[in-house]
Amino acid sequence: MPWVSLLILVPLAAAVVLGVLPARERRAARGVALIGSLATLAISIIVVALFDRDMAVMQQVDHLDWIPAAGVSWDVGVDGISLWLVLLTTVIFTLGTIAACQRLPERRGPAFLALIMLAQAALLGLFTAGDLILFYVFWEFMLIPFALLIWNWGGDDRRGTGMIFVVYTMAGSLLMLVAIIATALTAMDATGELSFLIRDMQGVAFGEATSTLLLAGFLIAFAIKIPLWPFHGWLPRAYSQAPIVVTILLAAVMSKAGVYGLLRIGVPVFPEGIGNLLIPVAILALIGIVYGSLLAWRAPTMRLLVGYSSVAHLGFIVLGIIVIDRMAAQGAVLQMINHGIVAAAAFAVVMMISRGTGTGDMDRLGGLAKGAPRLAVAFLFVTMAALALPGSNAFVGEFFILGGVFDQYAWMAVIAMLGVIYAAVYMLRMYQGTMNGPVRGVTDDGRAAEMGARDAIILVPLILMMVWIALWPGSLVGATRASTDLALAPAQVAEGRPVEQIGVLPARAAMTPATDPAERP
Amino acid sequence: MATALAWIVLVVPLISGIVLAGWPGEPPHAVTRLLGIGSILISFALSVAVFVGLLGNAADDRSFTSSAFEWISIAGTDVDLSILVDPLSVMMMLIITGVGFLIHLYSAEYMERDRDYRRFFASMNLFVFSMLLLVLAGNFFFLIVGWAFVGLASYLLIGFWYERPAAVAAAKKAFVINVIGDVGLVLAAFLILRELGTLDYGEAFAGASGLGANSGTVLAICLLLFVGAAAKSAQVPLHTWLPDAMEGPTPVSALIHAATMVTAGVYLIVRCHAFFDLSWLAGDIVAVVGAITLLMAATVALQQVDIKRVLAWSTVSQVGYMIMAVGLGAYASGMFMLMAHAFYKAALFLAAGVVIHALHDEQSLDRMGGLRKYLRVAYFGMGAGCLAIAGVPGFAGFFAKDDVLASALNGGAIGVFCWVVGIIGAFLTALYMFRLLFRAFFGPEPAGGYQPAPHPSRWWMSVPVVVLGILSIVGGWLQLPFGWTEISDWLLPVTGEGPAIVEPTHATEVVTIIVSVVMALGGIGLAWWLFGADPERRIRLAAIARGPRAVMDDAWRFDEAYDDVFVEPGREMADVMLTRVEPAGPQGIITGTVAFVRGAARLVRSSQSGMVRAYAFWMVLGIALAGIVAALIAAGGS
Amino acid sequence: MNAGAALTLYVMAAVTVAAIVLAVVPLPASARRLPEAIGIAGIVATLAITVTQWGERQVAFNGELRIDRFGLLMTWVIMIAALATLLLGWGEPAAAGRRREFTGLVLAAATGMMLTVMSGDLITLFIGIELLSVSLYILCAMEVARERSLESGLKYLITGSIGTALLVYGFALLYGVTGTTSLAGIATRLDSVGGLASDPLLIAAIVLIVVALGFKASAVPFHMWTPDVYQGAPTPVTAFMGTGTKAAAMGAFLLLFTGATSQASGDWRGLIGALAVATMVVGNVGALLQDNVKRMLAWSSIAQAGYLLIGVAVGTTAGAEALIYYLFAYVAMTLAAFAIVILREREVEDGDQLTAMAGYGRARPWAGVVMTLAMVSLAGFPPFAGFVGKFLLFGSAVDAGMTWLAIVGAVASVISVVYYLRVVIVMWGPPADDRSTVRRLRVPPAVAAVAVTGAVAIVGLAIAAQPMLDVCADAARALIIP
Amino acid sequence: MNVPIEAYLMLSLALLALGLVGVMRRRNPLMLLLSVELMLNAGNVSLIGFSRLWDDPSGQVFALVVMVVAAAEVVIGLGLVVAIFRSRTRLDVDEMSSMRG
Repeated sequence: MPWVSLLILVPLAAAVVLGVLPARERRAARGVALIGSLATLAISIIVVALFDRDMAVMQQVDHLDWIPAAGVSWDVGVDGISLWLVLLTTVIFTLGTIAACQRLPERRGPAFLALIMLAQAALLGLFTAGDLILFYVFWEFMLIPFALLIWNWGGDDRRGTGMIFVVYTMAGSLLMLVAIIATALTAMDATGELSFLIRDMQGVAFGEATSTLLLAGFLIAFAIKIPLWPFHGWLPRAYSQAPIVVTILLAAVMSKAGVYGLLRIGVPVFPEGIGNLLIPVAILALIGIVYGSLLAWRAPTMRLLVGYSSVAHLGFIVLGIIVIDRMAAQGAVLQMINHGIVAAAAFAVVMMISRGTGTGDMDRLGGLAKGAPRLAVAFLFVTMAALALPGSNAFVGEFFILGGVFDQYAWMAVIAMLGVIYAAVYMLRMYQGTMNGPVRGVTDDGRAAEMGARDAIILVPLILMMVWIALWPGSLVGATRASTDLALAPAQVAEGRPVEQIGVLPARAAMTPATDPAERP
Repeated sequence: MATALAWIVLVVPLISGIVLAGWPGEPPHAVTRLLGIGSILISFALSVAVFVGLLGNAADDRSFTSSAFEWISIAGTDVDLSILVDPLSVMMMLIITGVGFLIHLYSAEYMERDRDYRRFFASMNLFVFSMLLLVLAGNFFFLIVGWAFVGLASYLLIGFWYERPAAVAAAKKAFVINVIGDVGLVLAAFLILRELGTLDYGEAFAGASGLGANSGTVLAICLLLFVGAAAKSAQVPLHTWLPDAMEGPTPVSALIHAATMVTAGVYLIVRCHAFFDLSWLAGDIVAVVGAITLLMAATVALQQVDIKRVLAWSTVSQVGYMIMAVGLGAYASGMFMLMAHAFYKAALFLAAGVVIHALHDEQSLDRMGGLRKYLRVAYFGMGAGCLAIAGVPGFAGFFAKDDVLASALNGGAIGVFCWVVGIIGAFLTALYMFRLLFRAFFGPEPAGGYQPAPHPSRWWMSVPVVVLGILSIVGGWLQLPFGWTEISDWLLPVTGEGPAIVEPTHATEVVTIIVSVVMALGGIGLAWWLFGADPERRIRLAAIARGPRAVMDDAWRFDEAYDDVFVEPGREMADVMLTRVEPAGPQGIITGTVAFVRGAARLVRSSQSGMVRAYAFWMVLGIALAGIVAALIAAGGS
Repeated sequence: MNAGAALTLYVMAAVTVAAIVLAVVPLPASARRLPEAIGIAGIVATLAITVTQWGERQVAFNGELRIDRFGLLMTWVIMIAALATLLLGWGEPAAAGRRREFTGLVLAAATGMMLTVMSGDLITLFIGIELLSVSLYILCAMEVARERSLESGLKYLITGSIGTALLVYGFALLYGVTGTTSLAGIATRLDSVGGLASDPLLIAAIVLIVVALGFKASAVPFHMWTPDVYQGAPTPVTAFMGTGTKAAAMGAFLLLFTGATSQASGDWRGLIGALAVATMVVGNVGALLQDNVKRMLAWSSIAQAGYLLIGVAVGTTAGAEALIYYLFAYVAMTLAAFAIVILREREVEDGDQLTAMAGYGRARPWAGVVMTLAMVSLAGFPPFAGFVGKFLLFGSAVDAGMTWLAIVGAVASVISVVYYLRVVIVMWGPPADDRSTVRRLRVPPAVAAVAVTGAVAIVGLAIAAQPMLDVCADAARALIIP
Repeated sequence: MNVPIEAYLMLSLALLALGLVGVMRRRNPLMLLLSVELMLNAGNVSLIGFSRLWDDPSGQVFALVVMVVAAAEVVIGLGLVVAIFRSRTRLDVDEMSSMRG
């Protein structure tokens, strides 16, 4: 069975069915959405089960020519880098769908669910695409459902927010489209064949100057999507204005698109260019870590706090990828998953508090632990994971990211540690500010915010996943090792790293004759 | 066998903690007690079994590692979930579970009236688990995990009464400073990982000598480890969280912030002595920091009126002694003092808890006096503790402190300096401790008497106080001057014998004993003169040295300095970022572009005048432009 | 002389004449749809003929007309536009009294367009362009009772005439340089006389032709008439101008540049590239603040002309192939959008205002979906036809070493997102005021058919891009005269 | 009589310029139409000139076609002018600007 293709087509089909349902068929819509998301989840579990952990290249590949004349194809598969992201996506979307079904918007509920399904299809496509154009297709397409969700069900400033979200992101990605085309055409000069398959481009020696230029084109798109400081302008708006369920999806899953692209395309396809952009990108990531932390410390609302903290956390992941170190990169892959789980849980908590108290304003809340002890415990879990307490899942990723970074550039790790300290400050501010101290902002001690069974369905699986990863991260890392090593190896060679640091020797990179762009007519 | 038992010791408190935390609703107190206290008792019993088991082995056959599973394997580095059972960790296990059990027992009564009884025991069990993990961990990764988990437990228990803003703030402060320590530890681990390629204790310590004695790398590793140790053990300048931590319930203060967690820094340095042995400079820095801390904290303790704060500063000071000792290389002495301190400081805290409990949460010495006739048990515990901590001969503190100081005198020039500081500290210790004793238990009752009368404790609280009081006396007999060195012998397989190890000799023992006894008795005498004999005298003398005393009262104003230097500027910087940089920079990119494009759009619109003649004009202009472009291209092309 | 090759022309001419004749003779009420019926039949017949003619090039009238894959495929675009226009005008209230003229004029313009793209000679090309222009002048002003319609017509006429004059002058100069009006002859002459490149007279000819065709295609800075004329003209006519005229103008561009004067491409690539850049930027920026959907679509058509011009500027068959593909996509998107505007116009007063669209997606979800598809595809979102087209155009630019064109195109596309998606937001947003109470008109099936077909094409062209591209590639290759 | 090609070109250029200036300067729609006629005839002059230069009849054919077209345009133009300005007293194209921006 073409499981990976089904992974994309099933939610797409669910979206179509939901799209044609009349607005009043709320019950049917819930059923379709739940079945759709659970089916997708089941397929993703099958994909994980069929996964061969020792294989570095894309596996379970479904290939179908789309526009052969232009070298474009439907090419999807999974490898160690994408495997867990796929599972993360299906899990988070399942939980998000459940949350959405619990409190379906009064207006046009089926459409809301349809768009969520559409977004899921797009993200799954993004994480499995093996063809650059297909990657781009999903990269852009996902904006539509997200934007429509913001526009139709968002906060007071939804119009401007959605527009900025879309336009800002597109500003980067359309340039990426040009870079994609240029990459394929340049590669064609070397290989004699027009193809947008990522695996065909890996191992093509572009020459340092060309490689740097092309990578820069991609990086603009990635930087905005990640977002890397100072391109995060859209994030606080979008996270604040989107319906909270959508914010969960944005923060948990969509925010991985940029870093995923960096590791899937940026590093392996342009190994020669990385060296020139390594330090600038790392510095932006470091600034983002400190800056995001500072802003999170003083952010007025919970959503902004978690949003800015995401800027900081993604800074760590970028750092882990860009320093071209096996340990850091595997830590980064793990951290993508961790951040997804933790951000989803954090926003789920924000959702519960905001709903129970009617506000997300930090200054107007306090002492909710009295009426909501169970939520307090869950929130504590989330807080500790978010601030990467040693022993939490997030710490595992952070430790190995920074360990690897320390290996290559010790000063970066030391600066990044500032973010670790600040994380404690701002996350405790959020936890204590809402849960502890004298009761504020509510008349019922916060009982309305207490985690009921319906909330637990969403939060408890997330917490269980955190515990699982904290207890046995090896179970995840074991599957990511081969692919990450393969992705990194050419860049490590290009950077002249010691041989013992390199996991696999990139045979193709060594063999493909380098064509100097200057020599080409 | 030993390791299997140790795994059980480790896991039992965790399981009971999870069961308690996950119990739906509030279980009956009996259930909570059974789980909360029983689990620690089991752990203690099994720890004793492990200890006995090791005793049966030869001295060089007392170290076992056990790995549960390969936790992660990443980029050539394997980290197992493993434990290390050796004399050092067993000693710590005994202290943790033994003292821990007594304090749990005590808590059963102390926390009885609190509505969050279950939460308290769940957190306490979590703490015991974390502390055991810290001492049992077989590699640096899980050391860090345990290290952070005790910080978390400490956070939870300091902020146990979460409605109180002061408790919440204290908890946060403790947590954040401990994170700074964690960062030090993590960086040390990175350095070890980079230089030695492993996080495993055995491999790392074995490879340490390969880094070269006194090399910069070793120094960096040691100092980074010490950052972690200093934060956890409240050493200057990272000590400010500990006094505030007294916002937590008293049993918490006794267990976490006196007996066990705060001494983790001492444990860490002993555990990593392989590195410290290689760098005399690192050791000296550690010793000097310890010395400064002990003296500074002792002066602050003199001025406190809150009974728990006196004890807190006393703890800072006493841990300073231990850090000083291990810094100088007197590892066994440091560990000995760690153990003795656990007994007498726990006794002191629990006795103070009895007082506080009896006086309905009154903690100020100004509202106490003449309590000895109401609270006999507390009086016994407090008295024994004071005698021990002051270093009165025969009591645990005497032998421990003497051991430390006598070793210091063998530690070179820095050692002599430390010895002098330690002796002064001993005098101050006796003074402030007996100040507390005399003001609380002697003299007149506070104006208006006690309303209602202080009620004595029941057996739950009394038994631990008495047991710990007795241990404060006999606990020190394990290691006596002139040759009876049970502790040193026990730890010998861990610390080894090397040039860096410092031990007392007969000569130093003699000098130290004489001087320190004089100092201790002098301190007690002065305390009696000032606070015991005539309660009015201290009021008459209140004007003396007002300025320096105010500084001491403010704890040398570290908090204020940190606020001025780190917290406030940081907050201001963050505010500037939020209100100025963010709107101008990242948001400015957006608003600026929007404004620019909008302006361009207006321009385009205004050029679209609707008049057909203007359109013709633009067309002509366009022709001209096209002509120029074409001409330029032709010129450029040819 | 192969008169059979020109069969399509005969058919179209015949139905045009028939429609016009029927417009002046009195008809019984039962036959009032006769002109449209004849027109549609003629168009369908033309399409059928083109399918049978698909193959190697044939010439008619001594090469004045060349029937090749390029001309045939472009005829498809044009006939689809004409057919859609007739359907959109079906039952148009504004044209109520003049439906018969409407049909005849649309057919005449379509014939002109067909003549343009099939022409093998400057004169035929000119006649074609003028036939379509003159017909459209009248079509624009057809609602004589409405002053804006008249204003639109006259503005178009005056500016259009200037364009015509420049075209004539440019053709004259080109004729002067090469000594022939035959496109094939021009190509051969330029090929054999290498020294002609960068001849000032040739450059002047190129400049004037670029300007004149730029005018027809609404390229900046010759676009000024477009918003006014589009807004004032009856909406079906606007749709026809936006699609058919654009196709014909682009066909003329390809014939004259990529085809006839490719030897002198060094002289015009940069010029047309500059034109494309200006058009993309100004067109998109100009559309930003428009509150009238028709006017917005007018600006959008300017911007789209900019993207299309990339395909000319690169001067390669790959560019032509991309351009032709994008033309199909563009026609589908534009027609779908205009169909929805027409639907709305028939329901409310000032239905072409953006505010009239408020909440329309909720009232008629299918219309909302169609409009959303059209807008999203026009904005270049994947995986729709608009994206594939842009991808191909940018690709041809990069391939031809004109990456800067692709970059400007990318930046301009970003701007375009704002105004395209604004329509989407408004449509799915809350109804603006009482106007939102839709006068629930029975949806005219003809209009709905155009809308839905357009939407299907937007998706279908993307999915079945490969077969479509094969056809486009054949057409593009036919441009090169062996 | 042998008129050099330059003369044709000068004349046609002058006519073209005249027409362009007229289009930009005159407000009367009739004058505008006349200016356009001038420009078209400028094209015709060069067509004829080049036709003579190359001794090729197609230029002249082209000119004839242009004349037809010019006539058609003027007819339509006049019709529109009449329709628009029927209700107005001033013949000023600048008043014809209800749509702008």
